[in-house]
Amino acid sequence: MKVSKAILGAAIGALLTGSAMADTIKVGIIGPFSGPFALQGKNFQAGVEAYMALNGKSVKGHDIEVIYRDLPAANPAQSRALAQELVVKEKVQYLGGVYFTPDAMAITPLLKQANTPLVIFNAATSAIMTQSPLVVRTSFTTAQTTSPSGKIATERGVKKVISAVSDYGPGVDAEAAFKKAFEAAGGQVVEAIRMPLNTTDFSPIMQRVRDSGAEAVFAFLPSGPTTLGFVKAYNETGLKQAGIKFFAPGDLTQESDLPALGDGAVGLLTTFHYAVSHDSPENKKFVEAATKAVGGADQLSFPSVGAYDGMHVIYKMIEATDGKQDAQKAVDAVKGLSWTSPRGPVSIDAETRHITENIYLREVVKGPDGKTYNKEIQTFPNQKDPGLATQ
Amino acid sequence: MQTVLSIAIDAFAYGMALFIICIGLSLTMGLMRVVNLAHGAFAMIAGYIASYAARDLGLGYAAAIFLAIVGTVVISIPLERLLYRRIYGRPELTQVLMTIGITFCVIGITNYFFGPTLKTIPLPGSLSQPVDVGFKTIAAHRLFVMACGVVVAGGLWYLIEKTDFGIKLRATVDNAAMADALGVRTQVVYAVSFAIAIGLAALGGVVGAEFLPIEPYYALRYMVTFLVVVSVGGAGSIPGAVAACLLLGAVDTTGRYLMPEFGNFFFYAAVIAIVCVFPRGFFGRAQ
Amino acid sequence: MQVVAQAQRVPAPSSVGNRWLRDAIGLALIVAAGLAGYWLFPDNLALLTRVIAVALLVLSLDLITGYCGVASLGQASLFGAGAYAAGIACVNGVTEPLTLIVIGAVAGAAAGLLMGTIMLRAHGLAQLVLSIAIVQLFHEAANKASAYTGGSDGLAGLTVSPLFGLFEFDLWGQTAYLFGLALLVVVFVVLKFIVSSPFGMLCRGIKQDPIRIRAMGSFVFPVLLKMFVISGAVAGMGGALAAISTQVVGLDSVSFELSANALVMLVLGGLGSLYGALVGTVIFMGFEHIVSAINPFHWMTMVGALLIAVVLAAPGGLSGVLETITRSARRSKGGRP
Amino acid sequence: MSDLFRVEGLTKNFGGLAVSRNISLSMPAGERLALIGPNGAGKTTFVNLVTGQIRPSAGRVVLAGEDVTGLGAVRRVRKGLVRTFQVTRLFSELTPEEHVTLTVLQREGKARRILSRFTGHSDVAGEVEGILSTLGLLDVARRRVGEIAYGQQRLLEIGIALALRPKVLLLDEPAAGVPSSDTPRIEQALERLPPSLAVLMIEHDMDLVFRFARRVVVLAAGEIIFEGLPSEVAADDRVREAYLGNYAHARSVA
Repeated sequence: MKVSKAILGAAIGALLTGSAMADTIKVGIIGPFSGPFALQGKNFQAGVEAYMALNGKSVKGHDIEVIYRDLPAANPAQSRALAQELVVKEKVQYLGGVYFTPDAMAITPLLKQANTPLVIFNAATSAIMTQSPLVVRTSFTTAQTTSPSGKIATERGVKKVISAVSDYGPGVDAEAAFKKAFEAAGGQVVEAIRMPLNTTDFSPIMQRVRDSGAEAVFAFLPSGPTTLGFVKAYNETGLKQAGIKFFAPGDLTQESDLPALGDGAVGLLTTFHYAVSHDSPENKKFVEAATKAVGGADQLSFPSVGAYDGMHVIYKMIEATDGKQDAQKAVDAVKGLSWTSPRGPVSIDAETRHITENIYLREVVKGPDGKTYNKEIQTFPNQKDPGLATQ
Repeated sequence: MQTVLSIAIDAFAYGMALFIICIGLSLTMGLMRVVNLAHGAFAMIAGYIASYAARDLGLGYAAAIFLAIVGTVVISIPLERLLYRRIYGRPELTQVLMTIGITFCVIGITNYFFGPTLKTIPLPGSLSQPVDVGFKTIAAHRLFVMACGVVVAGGLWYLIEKTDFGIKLRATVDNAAMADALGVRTQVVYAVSFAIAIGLAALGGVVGAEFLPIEPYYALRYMVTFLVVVSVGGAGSIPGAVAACLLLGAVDTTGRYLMPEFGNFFFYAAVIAIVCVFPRGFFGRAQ
Repeated sequence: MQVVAQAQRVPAPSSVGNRWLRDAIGLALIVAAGLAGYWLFPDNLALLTRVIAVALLVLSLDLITGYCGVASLGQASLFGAGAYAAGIACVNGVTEPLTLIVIGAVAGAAAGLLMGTIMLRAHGLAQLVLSIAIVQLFHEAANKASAYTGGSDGLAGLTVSPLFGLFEFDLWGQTAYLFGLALLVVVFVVLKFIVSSPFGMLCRGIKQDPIRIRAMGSFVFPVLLKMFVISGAVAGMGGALAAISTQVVGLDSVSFELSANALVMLVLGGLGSLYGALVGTVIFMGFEHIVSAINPFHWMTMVGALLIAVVLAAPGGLSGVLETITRSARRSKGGRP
Repeated sequence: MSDLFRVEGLTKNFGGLAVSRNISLSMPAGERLALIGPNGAGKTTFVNLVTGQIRPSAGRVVLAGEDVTGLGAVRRVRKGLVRTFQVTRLFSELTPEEHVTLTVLQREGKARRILSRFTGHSDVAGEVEGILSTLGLLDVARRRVGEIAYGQQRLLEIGIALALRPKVLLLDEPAAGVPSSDTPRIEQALERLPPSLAVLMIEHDMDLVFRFARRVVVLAAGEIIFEGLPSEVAADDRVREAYLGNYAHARSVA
């Protein structure tokens, strides 16, 4: 309901006042607010609202107004249409959000003409950053969150790993990043399986894992039913009992999926940039505010922190430009910016405009209340995106 | 050999889960001539009811299944009265439009009430343990699903071939006007078969939830799979549905084992091949 | 006209003349609506361009579903073939927009030939299932061939040169929209000719009774296949237009979802009428856009309710309602609508 | 080879059941032949065999000296072997004029042109008008077929067949279902058929048969049991036997 009010407000505001209210700066957020990924969009909104609740709704006297636009699934044509509408019709000075890579790709060609920076809250493919100098990203890349698992696996005495990823962009990225890191650390990927994206019955895959003779499985799948099916199959086919270890980026054990995964997830090791359980005063404040915004404690997960820090970057941009629309100046102002995020210390790499952050190794454990959560057990500080660093 | 057996048993379990969900759709499409794309939506409703019953009310698994079936059928009755009756005998595409509309509404409403997260139906301890069947470890609920599939197939066969109701049903399907003239109350037959179809969807949604997890987009995500399986088997045919589910389950499972990177290719190539050879499905009735 | 001139004894009025007049009015209405969109919603041109691209897809579906009776839930394979062909050509240096449209049309036509060859082997439900299988295979293929298509990340980096060397495809989307509108009008006129040509009549005959058409001495398969190729070309142009205007091609352009949406829009607007295809597309996408802007969380319920309401209130689709009205107005004249 | 059309030993078995047994008959140009027989005699199967809708188990179909047995239905139509249907197969949304125009265009090989106009070919229009006027359909030429009388629809069936310029025409019960008040119009149309055309008519209405046919063939249980002049039919013992076995039709024969 808040969303509709914001939009109505925006529409009425635009109609009534036009340029008279020059001191209201509009920010357009595109995300999946409906459809199968609605939860991620809700988390965007929660992150944004949490930031505004904690840091006020104005910068240097400029009121900030956020306009949300719904993009339920990866659909570049619709993404471009929404971005264009936000820029041309709603006159937003900043674009933010974007969950899927192709949607971001569709927006980047517009930015220069629109004189608008795009702050990506999620879309996690390295290549987006090279499409336009006006893109800043506050989330992560799959390569960035994956790479430490290579070292972790060897440290735990694992020499042979089978990788099983969903056959789509992020899956392929994860497979490549893990292989590179693991082989650099002296391990061997005995087999790399790419699985159909829409499968939910993974027992044949588990049979392959078993037959491969690997000591551990590295996995990457989209959140939701696929992850649930995979983890279930891992437990039910007895791989867990057989001592075959499980490594994955933290997308697999995101907090909103944990209740469904239940006890089956206990013991899984994942690497990620953020856990809701992260122990810091910044995070406590954030979780409190964001939980209020998202509506339920078990619905809060990583996209919210990307959105929270994204808003931080946008606030800093507004501060630097003092309300004037100058995309390049705004982006330049946040290059090298560093601050303490709910996820820990972070900074914007001046070169790549991508976030540099800690990656944590987490284990799923059962808390005193009987609920499972991601417990951070090891920190890999100041990780850059290896995908961009090589370019 | 061990691997072949493992794959076979996985394929069988998956095929049976598909069968339980799809056979209801096969009945509606074959017997009542309604392309009910909202079939998955009913399975999903059942899944939500079962999840609510088991997690929030703390009922047992059996009670949850029972409640889900009854609840879904009860929900379906007004829908049948108000909406489905208007599309019996109408062109297929009109039925598609209506049932997609129903699916959208169900998804939207479910999302509103239950939120967008995954819902699980906790299994009783006896079903959640891995069982060692000699050549591999298999989850007990998979055995349960297989058993359910066999019972459903057998029960339906008995109902249709051996009971009074079955005779009336077959007569109505062959020639509704003639059956009507012979004193069969075809409206009642339709209503009862619709209820049976929905009940089966509900059962399938709940016991198949371990294969096809319950979430708001369940109804759309698996809509195609259900439709394909039913058409390949031949709408309205129980042996056809069994054959299609087992064969496609086997192709899918084996494909995923042998060449997972081409998993969907196998499935849909098999569908094209089968449909080209058997344009009416395995056991489809002549038009 | 000559029929009328010679057949003096025919008492019915000249429906031929009426038909031309009506088509001219219809076309003028489309152009007027298109230009009205341009003036009234200058800030939503990207959305309107997308509507045009989808309208081409729905028109192409109408050709095989509405005019030939071949229902398809896989029409996006043709759309996607055009989009990817244009996209790949563009990335490899062919940047002239009209050329890209032609490339899209050719690719779509080729895909139509392939799809028709497979789908026409079956009938009814089996045919529908074949179409689903085909679009899923196209989708898989596009995902697999990520070296060419960008896979699930999408094919980005399309830089289209200015139209006629003058008009750039820019942020405001005026060029893209007017270009799309012109394309739509041209396609519409050509299709209007095609559906009222002898070939179009033959197709409508096949839709109603293929046995009768055979007894008239015409094969059915090649006629339908030809329509599939035409349909593919139209859908391919839609895809190419989407690629040009968005500068990205995503996997959604070969998805089952897009195919299903197209069929829904077509049935919503009314089968077997080119106007129906346009009306259905505009209403569905407009409704979706408005509702999802008002309430992103519940638009699906509303769209579902719209579909149900249409089935209950206007079984022949929305254009069917219009037709009933116009027909009852012209009932005494005995003209064929 | 004086016969325009000939079938030799045509046989069709469905499973073990023979529905057509060794049927042979021939027709010269200008022939007016009636094929009669009780229900279930295999008349429609015979038409389907001749026109190529179904394949014979044995036997040949010869048209103008050419063996067409291996050809499909469409090619036989193009060679001049044309049929009408027992139950009208028309397009309810189209007008009679459009039906005949489409047929003429199809015959001329112009029906698959995508950018030519449907109307406006003066020669075609003239021919269409000629056909419709012969059949007395001009005043309904622009009405939708769904709205015109059944008798007129039957006439249109014949019109479509004529538009194909057949050499051999098979009329499958042209008067079936037509109210008796309309049968004279059908009769009239049949009388006006081009004289050179070989016509084979299947019909139940014996009045029509006697007026139309110069020769009658009786089919029973898939076999020809009688071939001769109309005046001789009623007197034939085998025919009587075949029909009396089926009492309902006995009176119309007698």
